[in-house]
Amino acid sequence: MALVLNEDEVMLRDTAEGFFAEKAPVKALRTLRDTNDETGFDRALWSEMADMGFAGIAIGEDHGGVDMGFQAAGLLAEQMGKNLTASPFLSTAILAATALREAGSDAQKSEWLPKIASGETVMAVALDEGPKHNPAGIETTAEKSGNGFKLNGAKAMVVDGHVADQLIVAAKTDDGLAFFLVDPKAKGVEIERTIMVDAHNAARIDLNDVEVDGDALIGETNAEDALHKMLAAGRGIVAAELLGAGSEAFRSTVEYIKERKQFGVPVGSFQALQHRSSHLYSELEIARSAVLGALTALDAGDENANRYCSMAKAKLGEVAKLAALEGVQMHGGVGMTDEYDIGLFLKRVRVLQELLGDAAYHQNDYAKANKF
Amino acid sequence: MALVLNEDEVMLRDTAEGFFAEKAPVKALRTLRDTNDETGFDRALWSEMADMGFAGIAIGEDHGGVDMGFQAAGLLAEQMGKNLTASPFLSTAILAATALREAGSDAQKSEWLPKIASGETVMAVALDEGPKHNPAGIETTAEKSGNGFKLNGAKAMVVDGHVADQLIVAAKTDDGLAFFLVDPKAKGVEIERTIMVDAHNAARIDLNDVEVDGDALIGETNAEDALHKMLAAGRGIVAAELLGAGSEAFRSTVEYIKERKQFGVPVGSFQALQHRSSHLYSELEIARSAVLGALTALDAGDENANRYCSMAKAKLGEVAKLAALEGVQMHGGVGMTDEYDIGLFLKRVRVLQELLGDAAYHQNDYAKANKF
Amino acid sequence: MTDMNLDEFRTEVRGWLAENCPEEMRTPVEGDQDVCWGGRNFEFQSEAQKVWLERMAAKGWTVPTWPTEYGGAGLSRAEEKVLLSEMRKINARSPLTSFGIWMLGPALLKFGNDEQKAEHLPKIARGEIRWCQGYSEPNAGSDLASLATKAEDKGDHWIVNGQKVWTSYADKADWIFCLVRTDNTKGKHYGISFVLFDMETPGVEARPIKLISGRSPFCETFFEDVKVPKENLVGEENKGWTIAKYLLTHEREGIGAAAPMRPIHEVAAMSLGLDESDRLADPMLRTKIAEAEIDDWAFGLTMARKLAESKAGQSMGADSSMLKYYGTELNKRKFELMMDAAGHDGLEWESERSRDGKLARSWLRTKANSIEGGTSEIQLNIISKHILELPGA
Amino acid sequence: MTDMNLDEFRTEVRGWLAENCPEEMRTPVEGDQDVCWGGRNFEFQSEAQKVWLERMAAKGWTVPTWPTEYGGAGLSRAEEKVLLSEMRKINARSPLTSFGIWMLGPALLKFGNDEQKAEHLPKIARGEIRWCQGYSEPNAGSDLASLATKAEDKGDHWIVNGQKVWTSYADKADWIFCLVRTDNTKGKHYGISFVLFDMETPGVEARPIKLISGRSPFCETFFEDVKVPKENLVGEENKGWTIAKYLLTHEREGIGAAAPMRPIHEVAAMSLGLDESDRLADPMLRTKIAEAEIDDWAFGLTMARKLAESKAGQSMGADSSMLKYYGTELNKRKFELMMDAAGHDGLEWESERSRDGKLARSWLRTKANSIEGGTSEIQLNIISKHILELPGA
Repeated sequence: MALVLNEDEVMLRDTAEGFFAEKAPVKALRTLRDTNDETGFDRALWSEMADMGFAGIAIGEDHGGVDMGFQAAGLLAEQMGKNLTASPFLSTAILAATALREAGSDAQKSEWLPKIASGETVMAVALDEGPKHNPAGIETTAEKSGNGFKLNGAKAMVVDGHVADQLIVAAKTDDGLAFFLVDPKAKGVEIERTIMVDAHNAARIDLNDVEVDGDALIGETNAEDALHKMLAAGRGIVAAELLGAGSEAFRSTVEYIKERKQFGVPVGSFQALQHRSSHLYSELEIARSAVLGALTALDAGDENANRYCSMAKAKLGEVAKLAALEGVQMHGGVGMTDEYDIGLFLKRVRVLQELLGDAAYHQNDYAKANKF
Repeated sequence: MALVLNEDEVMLRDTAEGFFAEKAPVKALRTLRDTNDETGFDRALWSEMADMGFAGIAIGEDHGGVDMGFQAAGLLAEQMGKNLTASPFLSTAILAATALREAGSDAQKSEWLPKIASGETVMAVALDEGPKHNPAGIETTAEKSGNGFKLNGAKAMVVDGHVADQLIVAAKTDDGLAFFLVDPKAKGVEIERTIMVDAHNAARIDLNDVEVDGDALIGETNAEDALHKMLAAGRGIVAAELLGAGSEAFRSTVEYIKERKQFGVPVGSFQALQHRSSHLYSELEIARSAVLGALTALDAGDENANRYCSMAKAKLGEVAKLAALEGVQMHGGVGMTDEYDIGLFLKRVRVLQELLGDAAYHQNDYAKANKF
Repeated sequence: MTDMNLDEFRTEVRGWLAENCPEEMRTPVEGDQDVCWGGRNFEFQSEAQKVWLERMAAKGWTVPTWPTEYGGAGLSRAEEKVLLSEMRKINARSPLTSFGIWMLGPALLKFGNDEQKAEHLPKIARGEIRWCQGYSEPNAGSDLASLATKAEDKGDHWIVNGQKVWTSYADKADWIFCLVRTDNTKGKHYGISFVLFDMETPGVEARPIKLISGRSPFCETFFEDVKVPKENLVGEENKGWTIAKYLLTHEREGIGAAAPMRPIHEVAAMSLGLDESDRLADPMLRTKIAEAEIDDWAFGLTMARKLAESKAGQSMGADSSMLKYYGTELNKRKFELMMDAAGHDGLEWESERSRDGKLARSWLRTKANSIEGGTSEIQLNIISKHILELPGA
Repeated sequence: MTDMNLDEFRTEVRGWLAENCPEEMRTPVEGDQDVCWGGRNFEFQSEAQKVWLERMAAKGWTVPTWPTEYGGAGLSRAEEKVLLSEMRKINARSPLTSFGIWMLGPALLKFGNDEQKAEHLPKIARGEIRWCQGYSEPNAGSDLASLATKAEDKGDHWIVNGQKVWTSYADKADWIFCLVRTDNTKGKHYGISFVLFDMETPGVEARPIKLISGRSPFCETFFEDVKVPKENLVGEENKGWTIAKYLLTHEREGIGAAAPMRPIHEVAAMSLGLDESDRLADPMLRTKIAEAEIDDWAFGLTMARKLAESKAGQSMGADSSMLKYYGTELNKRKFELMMDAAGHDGLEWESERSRDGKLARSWLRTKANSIEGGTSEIQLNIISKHILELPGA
């Protein structure tokens, strides 16, 4: 397993590092938040990301992508986590692209994947419905209706749902779970943007007797395998983003406690904080391996890849949370202020850990998979 | 609720403190262990404890006890925990006495309680069967047979089982769970002493077609209420013993790190150890309240008393374990040697936390009781 | 006082409350907007809130144990307990919350002179003057004794210059009790004085700080040539550190005691549902909730025990640090679990559904618990030094 | 080396192993009695164990990467990996375990002179001489540099006096590699020398220490006027600290890597059974097991990653402290869970059923993991200082 980055990957990481730090630093998120930006991300930035090949990172070259795989996508996500960058990378380039790539017909792939890779189309996947991630509990239905289907249900936590040009809706059919392409402007679709604690995009979407054509069905009516591949990719990438956010929260905290003085000495010279910092360093190193292991397994088509992505999401949910909590506490009073960035990391990590299943969800899933 | 000891209780505690420190200190346990003592405790000590009123602490005055209640019993147990004292206090004075007091007929109480209070009779309660505490899963059966019953089953972790003059066996009848008085010498009873990691008594007991008379049945054939009262008392008292063991592990560790030097200074001057010690101090204070709260509730007949005893056992299982683990680690290399006492505390705490349900068991029970 | 008298008192209280506590004041406090802080510029949320304050103040029950001459009712601790328990029974809200009642009042009763008591205490009791606390300074944080706000001696008054931070509600307060440095020639703890002054004195400015919760309960407060008459000194000049420490202990006890909230497992059960064995559908979260709720029970008992011990004459001493440390860390843990239980719903920040992110904002607010009033680290230092007596602590 | 060559090598190895590894040596190691330590007085547990050692030693595969002139096979790291993976496939036991292979060998290869290498390495490779390590001293603990065992210069030899503790298996070892103080006029780290001597030298005495696990793997070792020839000095006089540090890093990596064991959840499922939803009957324990097993997976990846990085030329540096810290703490956690899973059965200390308390003794043994080879606290200090570069660390 490639646990050490190869030359291409190092180059990509370095490029991404410079790119996001310059074009989409934390300050950019603050601006989006404080101006109540309607889109919730910078469309020009997304175009640039597409030009860099980022939008097509997980799309085949025959469909206009650069096909570098999920390990590479994770390197981008890590940098976005570090900068709290808002972009439709997860919703469109990872979730939608993987759903289409895994389940779509040739025609569907040819139609949509190039548009994703070029940055032309923003897509959102509408999956969860209740307050917690629960793909096994989807209740949205797709009934046969004429040549097509009629969709009914209510979705929550749809990332980029209010700005998507196209929705992918997961719904139950008689044959199993399936994905449907739905025009957000179609009759019966109601979209409410939900402003979240982390100032990133999410929406609730109601589907009331929404009629779609037969070719809105992505691939077949039993898309369980594609669903699981998409979930694995999404979890692995969110884990990578958590790694970036957690590592940056840690880095900036260590820097802060080196400078900040109390009782005449830097607070970072207090051994209790040193040990907690060193413990956290260790956890972050372990967490980094989990992300690398999961994403390389996914790229390698390892039979346990989906499981590893779930495990990585569990681990990163816990570690990034610890990094954010320790970061806030070690910042002391200023950690409470909106002026310092550490609070934004606390908020972003809270959302990311919830997204696609929190640590408890994946620990439980691990136990189920291992029959205990 | 009496969370502060009254004068009588303070006096009892002070008496007990002196008594156990003098008569049954840790050294006494070492002697029992190193001489492979067949009884596993000091019979003369038990007589003295009876003379002091300790054996009859939870027995009514009409049956020769001093009837001071479980709060008082907890004060004794705490001192025994502190000294790792081996005695049949838990098996006989708490578990057996409570089972008889709660479920027994007047004749049974008149026959047995005075013998317990006087120290004449050692009794053991045979309850658990599998590797984990599970009173709801008892499979030992008592079938009607002539005027009496026929018992079949296998018991484990019977405290003082190999030296008891009389056994109390929990078994299923057609009407529910019941307690039976069984002579350890009766035909079909096979007792194997199991030498435990903490050098305290336990045994496995097999029951093969053991015939007992009708009056061997303690009270009625549905003794669920008595069982739960006995379990609550046992858990509360074991929690108190854990409090004593945990507190002493902590006290001796703090003392050790004040003296022990490394890099030219006492290791107790390192802030990381100071913070861990202070955290542990806090946990032990919280744990002490849990024990006091549970045992006073039990004495007061509070409707939630059984629940509180379970909660106290959960809390003490965790806190005493933390105290033992931190104690061993902070002792460094010498903590690994048999010569120092801290290892004995680690072992005793491990057994006590398992006895009558570990923290996980009681947390689960809490959740069930609160319907989540 | 005998139990008999207490029973009579209970009957009297019950009757009075039944008659005088408005229905609206018998519903749970939902947020800061429901709290009555009093003060010159306070806008009552409702007529009921105003009436409730007036009636309670007239009885002396906003500060039940204070002497009657200062606006209290002169109740014993046992009677106060009866009053509070009867109020709890009908879910009566606290008629008045303030730093004056909670912090300054006890300090004045102990350290103030007769004029100061007569001047300030009744106004606190009636909710006429709202106080704030001027302790922390930039770059001092937990290191309170290193404060730099300077008071220059001008004979009958001082001229105060400097800056405070984390002054709770300074923008809404009428007066401030404040630590200033009146001597910097000796050790850090000597030379601090405890003074009172009006926030409308020229040269005082309070600027709210925006927090991660989106709220601004704290201010940066600036003093530029603020004139403070010498009669506003509490206790002795240069010996304000004693009063400051006394107040910090009070503050710690208060912060450790979190407001009662709905059991986490109920929120989780609603949000997640139960499985076929009637267990929370997320067994992992279930574990942590059980653990936290058991800790919560035991912590509540510990608060009661330490209070009982201190009433029985044992000084609480550094155990207030233990309570502050454990209580605030537990409260943070509980709110993390609440957020876990609420899931996606709890993450909404601006919506009617989430009552404008009520849970999320409360969750973020708890992060300050282990910082304000002395950080958790400071409390652990205090335990190490004063209770465990570890070397060099 | 190309992949083609590696594939050929794999085929060769597989064939040789199939033919030469005795059946008995293809079963899991159950305890220390199954480990082949070698040495003058070693009693082979079986003929198979002896034959296996001899055959492997003849191939140079007890120390595959050492040069052939010193008893190794001169394999590349990649070839070694192939050998180990083929051995794992057939569950072949390690033919020889020793501090000589693991610690002294690498140090001699790096710091020893030609005579020393020729003298000692082949005997290590063939399991003829068993070594122990003389580092820790009473009252020094983790503070290795403060060692006091004194070597007095007598021209062509030293006279060594002093005491070591925690010397693993000193009572069974033939030779010792030992830190002694040859100069105490300068700093703590200067003046330490790294010497070798025979445990049968007059004046050497090893007394086993009884541990909480009931075992005695460690000794107190006493030196009274022990004569050590100067040619037994490794590296430069007074500069043994460099070698000691090098070895400590090796030790840390080794201790961090716990032996593979049966998944905890399997033990728990056997002990506790599954409920009607096919979940472990104890949902709380289930949580913690899942957590620990996920950590275990990620830690394994981290070991592999750090090894890969160090092969790729990045020095592991202080990350060996991170691995040591995390690995040992995790191992302790796993054994606590094993004990939880085993319940009453795991508490038996002397019985056939419990194989004489095998689990309980292993559990107790793990408590030493976070102490030996530098405590967890020391590792955290090292990380703070060398990786995070925190002030004053």
